[in-house]
Amino acid sequence: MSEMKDMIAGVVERIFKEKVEKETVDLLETGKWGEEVWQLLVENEIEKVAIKEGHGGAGGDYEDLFHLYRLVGKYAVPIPFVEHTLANLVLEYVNSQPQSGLSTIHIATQPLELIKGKVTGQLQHVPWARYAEKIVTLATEQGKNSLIIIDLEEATIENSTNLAAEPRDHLRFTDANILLNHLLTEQQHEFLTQLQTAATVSKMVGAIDRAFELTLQFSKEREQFGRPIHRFQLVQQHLAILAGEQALSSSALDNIIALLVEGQVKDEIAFARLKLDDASRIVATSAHQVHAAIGVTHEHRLHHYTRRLWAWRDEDFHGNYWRKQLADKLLHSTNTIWEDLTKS
Amino acid sequence: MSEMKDMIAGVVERIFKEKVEKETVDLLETGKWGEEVWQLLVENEIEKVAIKEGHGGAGGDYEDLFHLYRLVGKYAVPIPFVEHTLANLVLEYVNSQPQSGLSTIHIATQPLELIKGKVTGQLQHVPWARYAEKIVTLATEQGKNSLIIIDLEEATIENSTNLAAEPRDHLRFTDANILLNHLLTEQQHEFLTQLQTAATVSKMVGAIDRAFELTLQFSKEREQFGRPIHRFQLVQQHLAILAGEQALSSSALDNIIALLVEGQVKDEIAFARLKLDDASRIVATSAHQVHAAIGVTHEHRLHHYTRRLWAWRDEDFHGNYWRKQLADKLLHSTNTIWEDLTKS
Amino acid sequence: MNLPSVQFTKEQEEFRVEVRTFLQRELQKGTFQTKCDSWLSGSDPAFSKLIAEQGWIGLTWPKEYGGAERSSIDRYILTEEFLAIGAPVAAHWFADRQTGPLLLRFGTEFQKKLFLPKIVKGECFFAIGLSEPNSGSDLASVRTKAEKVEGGWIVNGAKTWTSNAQDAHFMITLVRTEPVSEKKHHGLSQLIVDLKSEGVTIAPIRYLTGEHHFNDVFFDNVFVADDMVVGAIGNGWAQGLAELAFERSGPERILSTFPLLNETIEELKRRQDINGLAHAAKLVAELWSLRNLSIGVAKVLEEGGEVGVPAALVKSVGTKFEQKIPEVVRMLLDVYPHLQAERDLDRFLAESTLHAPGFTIRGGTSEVLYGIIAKGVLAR
Amino acid sequence: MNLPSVQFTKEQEEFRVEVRTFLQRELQKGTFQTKCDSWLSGSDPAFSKLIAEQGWIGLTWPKEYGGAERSSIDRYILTEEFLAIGAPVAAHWFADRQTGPLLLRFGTEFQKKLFLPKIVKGECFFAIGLSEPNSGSDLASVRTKAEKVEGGWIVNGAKTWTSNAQDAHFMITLVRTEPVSEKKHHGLSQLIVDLKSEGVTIAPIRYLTGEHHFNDVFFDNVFVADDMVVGAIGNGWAQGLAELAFERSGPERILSTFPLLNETIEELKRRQDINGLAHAAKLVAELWSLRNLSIGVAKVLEEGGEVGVPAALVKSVGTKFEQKIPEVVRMLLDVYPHLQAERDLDRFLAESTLHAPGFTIRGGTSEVLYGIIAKGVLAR
Repeated sequence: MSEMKDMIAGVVERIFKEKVEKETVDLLETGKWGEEVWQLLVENEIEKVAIKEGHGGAGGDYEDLFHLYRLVGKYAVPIPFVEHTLANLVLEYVNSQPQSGLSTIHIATQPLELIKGKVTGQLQHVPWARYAEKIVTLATEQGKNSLIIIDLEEATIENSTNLAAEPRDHLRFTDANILLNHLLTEQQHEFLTQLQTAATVSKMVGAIDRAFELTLQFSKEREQFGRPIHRFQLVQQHLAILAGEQALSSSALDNIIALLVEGQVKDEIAFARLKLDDASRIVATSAHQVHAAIGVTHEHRLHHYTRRLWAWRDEDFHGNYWRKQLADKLLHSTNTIWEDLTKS
Repeated sequence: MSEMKDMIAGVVERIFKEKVEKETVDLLETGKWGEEVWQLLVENEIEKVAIKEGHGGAGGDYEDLFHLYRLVGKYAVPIPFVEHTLANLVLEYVNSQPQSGLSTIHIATQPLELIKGKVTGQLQHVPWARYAEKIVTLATEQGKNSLIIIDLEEATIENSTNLAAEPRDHLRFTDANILLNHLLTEQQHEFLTQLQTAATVSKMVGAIDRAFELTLQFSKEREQFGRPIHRFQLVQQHLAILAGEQALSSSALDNIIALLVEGQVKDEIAFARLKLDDASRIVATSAHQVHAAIGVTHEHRLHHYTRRLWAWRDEDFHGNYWRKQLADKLLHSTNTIWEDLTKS
Repeated sequence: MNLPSVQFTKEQEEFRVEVRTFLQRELQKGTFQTKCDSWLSGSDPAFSKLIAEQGWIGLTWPKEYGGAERSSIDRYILTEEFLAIGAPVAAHWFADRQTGPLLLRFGTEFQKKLFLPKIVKGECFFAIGLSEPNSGSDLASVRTKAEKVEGGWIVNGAKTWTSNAQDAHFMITLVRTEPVSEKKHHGLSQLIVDLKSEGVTIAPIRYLTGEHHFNDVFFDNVFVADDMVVGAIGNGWAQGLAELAFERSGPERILSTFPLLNETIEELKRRQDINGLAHAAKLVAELWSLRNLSIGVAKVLEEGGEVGVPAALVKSVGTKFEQKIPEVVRMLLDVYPHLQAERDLDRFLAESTLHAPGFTIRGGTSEVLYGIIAKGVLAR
Repeated sequence: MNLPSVQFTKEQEEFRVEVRTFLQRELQKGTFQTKCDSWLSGSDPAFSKLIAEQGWIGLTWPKEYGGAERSSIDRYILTEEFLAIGAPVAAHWFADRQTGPLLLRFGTEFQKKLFLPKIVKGECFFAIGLSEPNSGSDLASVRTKAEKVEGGWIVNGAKTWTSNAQDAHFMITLVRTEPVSEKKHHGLSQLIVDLKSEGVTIAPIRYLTGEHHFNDVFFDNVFVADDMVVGAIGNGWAQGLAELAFERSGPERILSTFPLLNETIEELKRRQDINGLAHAAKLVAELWSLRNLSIGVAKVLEEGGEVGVPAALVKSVGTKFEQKIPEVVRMLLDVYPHLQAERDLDRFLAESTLHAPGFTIRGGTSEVLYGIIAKGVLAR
């Protein structure tokens, strides 16, 4: 990151730190969201990071944007920041204009069907759809994938959530018009799945950063049997395990970001996503075990992060998806894995 | 076990305790074996336990015999006791006379082929073949399984071992004569696989008993940082894990023995074998970790037990075999697993 | 460690069929919905009343107090069937599991006559007041105080993590009846507190899902009559310990997420997924082996044997198994866990995942249990 | 913890190809056989000589001592290629990994000139004398004594678990040069002991497989000249600690069982086993993520940063990964592990299984590392 971008990250983290109280995150459970935080970001044009200046954006690259996603995970910010910016990023990627109103995105394994320029069908678990004006998603026509935009006025929306109470709505379209129909090459389609996965990985790493931080802090403050619990070997073991998973997750993310920036991604996003699957499980388990009973109460904020990890790990292109992709690649590869791992 | 049988077990354990020194077990690595111990057992007619009195045996049932197998595992006794007695037990099961000389047995997934009363082919990893006079094994003829006996004079024997230096020889037969040809029903064939597996499970439980015992003892004697290591929470965790696996393994064995005695076995031997797969790994790992560097030396006896666990878990009907069997049964079962688990 | 191997008798198997048939019928009638972790998170007083009508509360207790004088193995079977089908038994759970045995062992005749028949009828539920704010695993650091007054005791203090106090009528409350001394296990006593007494306040502690299973219970000069003291004054710690073995070795430390495992295997069967079934078979084998051990402990308990260590062992291994099920399941099938999901698999997975952290904490953390087990086996 | 993410340069990639091509050719010629855990258990002085001829010992050292002044990333690549192909590099391993950096940092000009060029030529191997009988993880409890005499020191005592002392010429030996005080880390010094000196006895400690990698080394009035003291007298503990980061974060804490993983995947490919490959893919992903971290530490080390904690972390997670590979493999394929097996898979599995217990013990047990890591992250 350049110095200027470091600054943006600093501004955003300060906003999140100050404005995203526990109560702000809990808003989701009452059907509200972090509108105020979102407005602050918009006022600061943060939602335009990684949009080219020619498109009215603030400039910046994948690194800047994914770092902000990590912060969204780290503070469990209840706003559609990732979805909106990713939608616009994807539009840019296919040389299309970003949308002005609030957008969401849904790149998943089951695309809509496109017939004569109209779409009919359903999308399940669409993030933040109830608040968005447009959706960027996929459609197939005669076996070919297109990137499309639909105005959500054309959708019937049934509200639902994920495990962390984040909006994940079910949409139904009947002969809906599309605002864009961009035919995707297979390579482009694959890249979109990678981009979506990298975004999710970024959020997950942020949530891990925080679950680890909370646990460290708790282990210093909490006393049992007359001393702070971090003095017990079994608690130290949990802390060491957490430190390991946090470091592995963080370096996995840094690595895929560097590769994305250079346009050199091969299997690494799949690897990172699989690593985050494991890390999420291990971190949630150890963080809760150290916090003991206090950590499973609604009053404590740990669950903001562990519930998100449990939710995110089963959304969009999850571990099972990537394991199958990798298995298929291995099956047809004439290289050894060592050759593949060390070739860039 | 009856009182009299308790006594037999006591006699045998005393013999093993006194006669099976570390050096005795190490004999295997120099191509020798525990002949002296074997002679003692023969003198006491212990090798005739579970053979019917009408067949010149000492009486007794599966419980007695499998308990002795557990002791063979517990003391890593370098003699073909399990193989010889199991061979005779199997012969009895098909109403055949037990053999007088030293026998071995090989019931595995790849039987020999039987053509016009003669066998040609190979058997890999046959336990103790180099010392045995006869082998009890399987052959197929037109898709049907038979139990056969072959005189090992008819075999070309290539000596080999398993990971624990126990004799596991490769046999080659060319037009060898058979001394018995007993056609097996499918049910009988399945029972033989179960019996072989139960014998292996018994040995494994014995090795686990001992690895646990050695680790407990070591944790009391060994001091680090100025106190016995069992005072450290991380060592206590290992001990607790070991205690758990030992208890689970022991009760698994007791359970299948009880079912064998009652002739009520269904999937339980498969379950026990799968449990022992896990238990072997966990016990070997924790036992070695507590013993640290001392435990990986040849001088220490821990490896007698861990190497046996590593060897035995990949012999005859191993975990993968039983997982496939169970999966196949599940696939075709109209019961729920709860119904299956609770029905006897 | 060697525990007896139990084979069920024909009568016991018939009893299992009876219970199962009843529960399946009620499930089909819609009386309840299968849920994971239902023994702690599924409180339904009406359902408990129905169970009472079958004579299934206080199954092992003497007939003179309304019990059926059946064996602990029968009770084990009953409990297993509740858990396997995920029935909402939390309302009467603690009275049946802990309060009954406690009163039978230490209670006065008056207490037994007063409470047991009502418990058996499903009309009287108990909570257990053990943990206190900031006490955590250090259970003996009790600060709730009972001071002697004419005819009884005045209680001041607070208990926390009290399961189901909101539906309970009484609470077995561990209090300090002597000033704290060097040995903090001394001077503790068990009182039966009527939760409707003046000075008792029950405040919900919401679980991370927002659900209400736990409570803070505050005591502000609450009067407890002398005849509501359980056992001997000062003997509360020893009496409480005796309960723990019942609490730690039961099938609820193995089967909390069983409905998920069952549904997973049914789904894999529907998909003809032989590879997935091979993985799931490993879980079934683990369950089988844990169950042997747990039943073995039940048998020893029935015979009056000492089971502190094996019970701790069942809990420490069993609860890890319960936690493992959702983690394996999501590798075997594509899922979207959600508490209100239409597909049972997704719902059970959500319940299991969200409740899993508690398994290795409630009733003794795994860390505390490791110490108990290690010291137990070292002492032999 | 955030470590830098390293992308290799074109030159670095070319170097990797150069190394790999050489090793593959030697493998095909039969110069060596692929082995798991070869960096510790595969000592072959002739092979080390061959490596020296390529200029690949002391790769990062100054040219004046015979080194190639290349980057630690180059050395990382070289080491990875040795491990991935399972080459027998144990003979020169410790001199290259530890002794060289130690002497460059703390040694006298005389010592550097005397030893480094010989090490680089593959003519001088070093052992590391750290552990003592009964010291175990408590490394500072050193009892081997060096007493000052005219012109040098007289050493008495014993070292144990000394890898490869049988092939080594010298040993960096941690000794006590002052009487034991309250602070047992004080008064320790590092001496270079010529293993051919009078009074030195080397006795093999056989590994559980019967193989000879470790040794007891006994000192009976062994004279060590003053010019063989490394660094400052009394500074031995601090100097030794500096070595540990090099020892703990390298690829040898990740790749000891790599040949087995590689062969497993090739076998699964031959069998067209897509399910097995999906499981194996998870291991590849783990390896990828561990490797990122390990390379990140190498980068920080090169820049002179402090890596004690991340290095401990790489070792604790990496060695568990190394241990996991054989356990996963035997679930994916039917195997019969044997050290002399004809099938590579069975042989690699045997090597991996039998050597696995040592991975989480040697170079710092996982238990000790957990403490180091926890204290490190708590202190931030």
